[in-house]
Amino acid sequence: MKKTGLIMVIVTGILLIAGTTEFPDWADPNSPASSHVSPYYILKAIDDTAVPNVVSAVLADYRGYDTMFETAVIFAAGLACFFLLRQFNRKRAKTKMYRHVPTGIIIDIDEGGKLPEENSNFERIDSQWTPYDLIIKTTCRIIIPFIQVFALYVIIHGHHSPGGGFQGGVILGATIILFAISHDLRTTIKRLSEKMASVFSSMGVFLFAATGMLCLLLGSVYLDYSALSDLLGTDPVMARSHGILIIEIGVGLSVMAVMIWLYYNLSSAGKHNEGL
Amino acid sequence: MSEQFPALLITVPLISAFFITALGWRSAKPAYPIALLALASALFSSMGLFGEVLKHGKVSYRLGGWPPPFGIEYAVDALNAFVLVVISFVALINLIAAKRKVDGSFSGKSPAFYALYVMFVSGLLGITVTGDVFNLYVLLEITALTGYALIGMGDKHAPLAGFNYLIMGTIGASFYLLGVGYLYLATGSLNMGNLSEIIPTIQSKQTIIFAFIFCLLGLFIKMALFPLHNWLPNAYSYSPPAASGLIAPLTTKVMIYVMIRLVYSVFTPAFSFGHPILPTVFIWLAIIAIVMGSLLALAQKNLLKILSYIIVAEVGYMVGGFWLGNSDGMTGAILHIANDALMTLCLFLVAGNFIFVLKNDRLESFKGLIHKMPLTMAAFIIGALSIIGVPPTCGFFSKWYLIKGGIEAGQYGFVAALLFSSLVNVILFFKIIEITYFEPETKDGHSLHHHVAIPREEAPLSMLIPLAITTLLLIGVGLYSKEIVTGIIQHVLPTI
Amino acid sequence: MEEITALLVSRYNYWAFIVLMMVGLYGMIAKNNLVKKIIGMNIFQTAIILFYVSIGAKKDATIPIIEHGHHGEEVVIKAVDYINPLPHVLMLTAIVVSVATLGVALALAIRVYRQYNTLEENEIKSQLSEE
Amino acid sequence: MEGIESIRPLLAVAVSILAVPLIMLSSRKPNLREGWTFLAAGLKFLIVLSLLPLILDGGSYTLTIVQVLPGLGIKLRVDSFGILFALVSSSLWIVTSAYSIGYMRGLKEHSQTRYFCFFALSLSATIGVAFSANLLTLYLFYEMLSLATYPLVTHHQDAEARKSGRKYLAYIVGSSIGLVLPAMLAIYYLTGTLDFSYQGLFTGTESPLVILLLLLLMIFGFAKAGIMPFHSWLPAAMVAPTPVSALLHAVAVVKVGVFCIVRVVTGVFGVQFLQTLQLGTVLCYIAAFTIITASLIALAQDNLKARLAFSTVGQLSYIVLGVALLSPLGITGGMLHIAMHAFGKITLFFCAGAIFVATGFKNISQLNGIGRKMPFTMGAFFVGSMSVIGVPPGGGFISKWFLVLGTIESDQWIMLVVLLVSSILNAAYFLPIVYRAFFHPPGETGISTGMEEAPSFCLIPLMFTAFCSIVLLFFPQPFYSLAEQSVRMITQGW
Repeated sequence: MKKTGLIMVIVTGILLIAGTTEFPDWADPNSPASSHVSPYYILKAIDDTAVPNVVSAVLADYRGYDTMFETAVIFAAGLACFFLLRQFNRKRAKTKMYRHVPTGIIIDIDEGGKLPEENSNFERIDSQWTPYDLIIKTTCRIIIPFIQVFALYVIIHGHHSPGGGFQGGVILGATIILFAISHDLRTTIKRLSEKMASVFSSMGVFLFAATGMLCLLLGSVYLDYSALSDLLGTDPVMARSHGILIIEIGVGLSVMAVMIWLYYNLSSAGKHNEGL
Repeated sequence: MSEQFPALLITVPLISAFFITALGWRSAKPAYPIALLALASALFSSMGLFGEVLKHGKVSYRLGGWPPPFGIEYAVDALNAFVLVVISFVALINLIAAKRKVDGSFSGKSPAFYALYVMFVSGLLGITVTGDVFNLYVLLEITALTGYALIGMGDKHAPLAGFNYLIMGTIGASFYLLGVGYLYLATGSLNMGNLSEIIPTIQSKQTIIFAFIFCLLGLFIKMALFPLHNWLPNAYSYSPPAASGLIAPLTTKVMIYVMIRLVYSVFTPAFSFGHPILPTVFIWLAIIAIVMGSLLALAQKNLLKILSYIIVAEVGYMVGGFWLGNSDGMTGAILHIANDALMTLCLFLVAGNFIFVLKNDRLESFKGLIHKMPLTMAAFIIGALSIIGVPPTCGFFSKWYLIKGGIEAGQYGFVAALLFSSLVNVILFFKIIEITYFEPETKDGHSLHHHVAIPREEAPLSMLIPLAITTLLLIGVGLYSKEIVTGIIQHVLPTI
Repeated sequence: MEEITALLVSRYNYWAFIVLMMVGLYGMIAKNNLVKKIIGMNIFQTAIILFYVSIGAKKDATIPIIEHGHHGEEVVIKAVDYINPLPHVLMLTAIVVSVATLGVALALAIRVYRQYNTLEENEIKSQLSEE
Repeated sequence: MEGIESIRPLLAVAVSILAVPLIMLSSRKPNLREGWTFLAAGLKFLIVLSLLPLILDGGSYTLTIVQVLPGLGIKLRVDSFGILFALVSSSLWIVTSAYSIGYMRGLKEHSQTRYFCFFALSLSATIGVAFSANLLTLYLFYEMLSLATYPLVTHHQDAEARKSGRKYLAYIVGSSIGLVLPAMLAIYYLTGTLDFSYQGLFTGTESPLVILLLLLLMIFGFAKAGIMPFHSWLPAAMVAPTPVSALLHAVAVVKVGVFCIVRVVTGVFGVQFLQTLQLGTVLCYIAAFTIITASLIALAQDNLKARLAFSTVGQLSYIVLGVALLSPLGITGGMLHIAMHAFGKITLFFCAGAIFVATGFKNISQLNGIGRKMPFTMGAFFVGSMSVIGVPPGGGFISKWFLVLGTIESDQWIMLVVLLVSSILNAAYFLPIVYRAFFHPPGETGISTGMEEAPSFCLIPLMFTAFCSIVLLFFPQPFYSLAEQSVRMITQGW
């Protein structure tokens, strides 16, 4: 396998190198790629959509349809991992473990035994439970809100600076994952259940697709945000700008939720016990 | 309404997937009806679109209202409208038959199955309808990802098969993406119509040729053209029967459609067939695919494996027929997209019924099956005849065009390969029919037929009706081949 | 000689992506461990992303966020001043796709591990041949 | 000359397909089930008969069922040669149905419903072949017949049936897909049409080598005609129940094979075209080889049905030979032989079946003195053999007479010798059976004295066909006029 692999790699490499001989020089402003379609975006983005960040404008409007499927792809990935890995109705462990928080004593309760009320004194744990690290836990608790605010900024300010739904969504998702790493999976799931993550992720894409559908129902074509101008009470150009914001929010919601959903299922192999 | 068909076609199934997922947490029950409705509406839209195209010619739909090449365009002509109808029909029929197979499997995750199912279909529909080469890549990936998940949920070796499919599929899609990159580098455009205008004006073609090679290489991996077929047999035979009836008939066929679309609408036929070596190379690859696919099918002991290798051979039919470059060969290839989708659907539904009743697909467990499941067996025989190419089933007519195209192009190797594979198919299928027909034998080799009556044990009606519809269509489409050829395919063929 | 040097210099971005891509491809084909294959796959996809991004570069140009007057004054926009935004948009999509593929690949790898208790391909093959 | 558009040819084809569901539904009531068979058989015969007058007046019927490819449809056309064959097979179906009832019930065979269903299907395909207007339709019905007869050949579903079934399919389907299909496509590619025309489809500009290749592909591709070396499925297929052997392997299936060859030679290549290329002689030698070899092999067979099978192989090549002579008299002889041999050979198979039903004997060596026990059966056997050998009182005399005249007409003296030698061989493998049956004393095989005939459902049909064989000698109408009319059209061109 190694040898055939090497041969294939070399053959493909030679092919690729042979292919580059007629390429335009690097960073040539007059190359076809930079001179055919893209100048239009640069010159017209503000007039068409009132969005100075051309990448955002192209992403969410000119090629918004790509982006919708991109979001759908990420949603599909979350769904696929859930479908492949999630194990419901697993055999319940015979003994349940509880930890008395103030003292740190761990109690094993056999089947049929009386379970303590779950409150701040007792927490349910798994056999793989490891004690939290106080420094990490505290640091994360402090920085997570700031990261989240930054994430929201990245989403909202995507029109004017690098950023947008994907970037912001990933950062938001990362905060929750950070929380899960610094605490444990069970605690995180208690805050944001898998169901919520799944519903959020479908809602986010739905927001995107439904906005497109709304444009269609308002008499224009799919994803033509200028049709929303009456609804939003603005001129068509600003309507596009607002439309882009709406779908950026949808994308952000969806990406965040899928990241979390993926983490839940991958880190615990679908069992949703302690996991990582 | 009718001018919105291209958008509705794809978005309705897509949106339904979100509903299915969200509602799935409350109850698994609404998933199936929603999926059914979504696919029915997709079928309705594609039929409407088809009618529109036949009446008024090409339909162009600008998503977001942006004119091409700046926005993404849907460009529908008779060819994609036809393929759309095939896809949505196959998906709907298989969904009906899938109900009983899904019930009770996937341990409470059936809504996720249906959601992935409709997303897979909307991806395929999108691939077919789109007029933008990069949009095609995104849709390719959504189809692929949902496909990996559906395949990976099978028993036993399915995860490994799914994993290998994922690796190969990603290589294929990445090569396609690389090809698109080369195209973009050389032309600055991503819109198919725009590309086909620019490409003839470019003086030095080398970058375009490499773009062409990489795009096709990627597609060949995705359509499992021999020797890039390794992922296919395991992936299709280990996947859950509810999914294999969707994936097996459609994926390879849609990839062949994409190849045709790229040649017609992007690289232009004059460029593609003008190359001195490549078409001949492709025909020889196809010949090898046909011969090897047939031979490997002979060595298998499981029905699904046999069918998978037959698909490998059938891919060779279409690739070879298309690259013959004459109108008969191309007609045959395009006709075979529809015919093969139907035949494969029929046989995978049959296999699904067998597995539903017998719980496995090993040939040795098929003994006496003709008495046990006579209706399913009848469908199996008709499907088999179609694959073999016996008139008046539809398989005969596409083979007819393919062979005629081969004779016309002087590619006798291709003609011989087609005949060879037909003969191998005769052996393959009659071997199976023989096993089902001759009852279980006693030790000394005498039959028991006078004594034992084998009880009927048919599959449920919800699986038989879709099968019956498909089987009848095999003959119906065969008899109406002329209408399909003169009404649809002749309009699409380029003049070379 | 000078020509070759000039060629090498003017195209180094392409050599870089080709080398990366081959590393990834080799990993996918030749590595025994499934996770290593997945890593190879990621390198492979990243190489293509690099290729696209380098298509978008322009000499002496800045990021494609248009300078505009906040108070209505006229600003002349020239396309040469901003790099090509389209490849960036496309690659945003491609990155997302590769993340999604990664997720599904890992999920499948976990299922493979459940089935065979190993992620080494040769060990899985020997288990298969024992059957 | 376009014929009259009529639905009747389609009805003739379809009537037995329509009977299939009825037969299936009444599987629990054997009498009703056989009633349907008889009804379908009778109707089919009547429809064919109703087509006859117009054909005899020189007209024809056509019907395009569906246009499947541009310029090429599934098309029926009834002409004199087609109806000749249709008459033979549809009339003999009635007789065989009666015989089947006696045979199948007499032996308490299993799966009788399936048997009658596929029998009906086979007959549809046979008539379809007879009425095909182009090569595509012919091919369609040819394949349908191959598949419909498979369950009949393997009726016993034991190891031997499985072996024979494999051989049957391998030869028949293999040759039709591997040889006929490419030849058909090549012809379509070269000429642009597949509609039969007595002038031939070729323009004469094609290279003779290509024509020869196509001709050989066609001749061997229609393996049902049993031309050596594609004959060995026929003896193998004799594991089938005797009525199947009788109708299908003496009449329908094998005659479809030769019918196809005759059709292709006259309707696709054209007699005059082949004459100018002098390709007839090649065919003659192929046929002659089969005739002599098959007769010699038949001599060595002890199993009665196997001997009949090899006799059939030889006799089929008579028909091919007749056409290959490319002379009017020879073609007349060949066409007539389709009818004459059918009546003769079916009688012989019926007799073999009757003997099996009554005594369980399959081998010739067991038949000592059986003539005393089954005088009617063996009498009919005698008549049948006479017909096949080609001496009066058998009707085979007429066809053989024309064949001999044909060899003289086309100066093929070697073929004349072949015909005569093979007649002697025919006599040599049939007459000893008759002699053994009537004049050998019953040996230790334990045949009791006294009459013990097969059931009357078996006996009456075989008496009837034997009677027909004799009658045909004196009144060869309408077969003779049909054959003559065909030949007239062939020689004049259509």
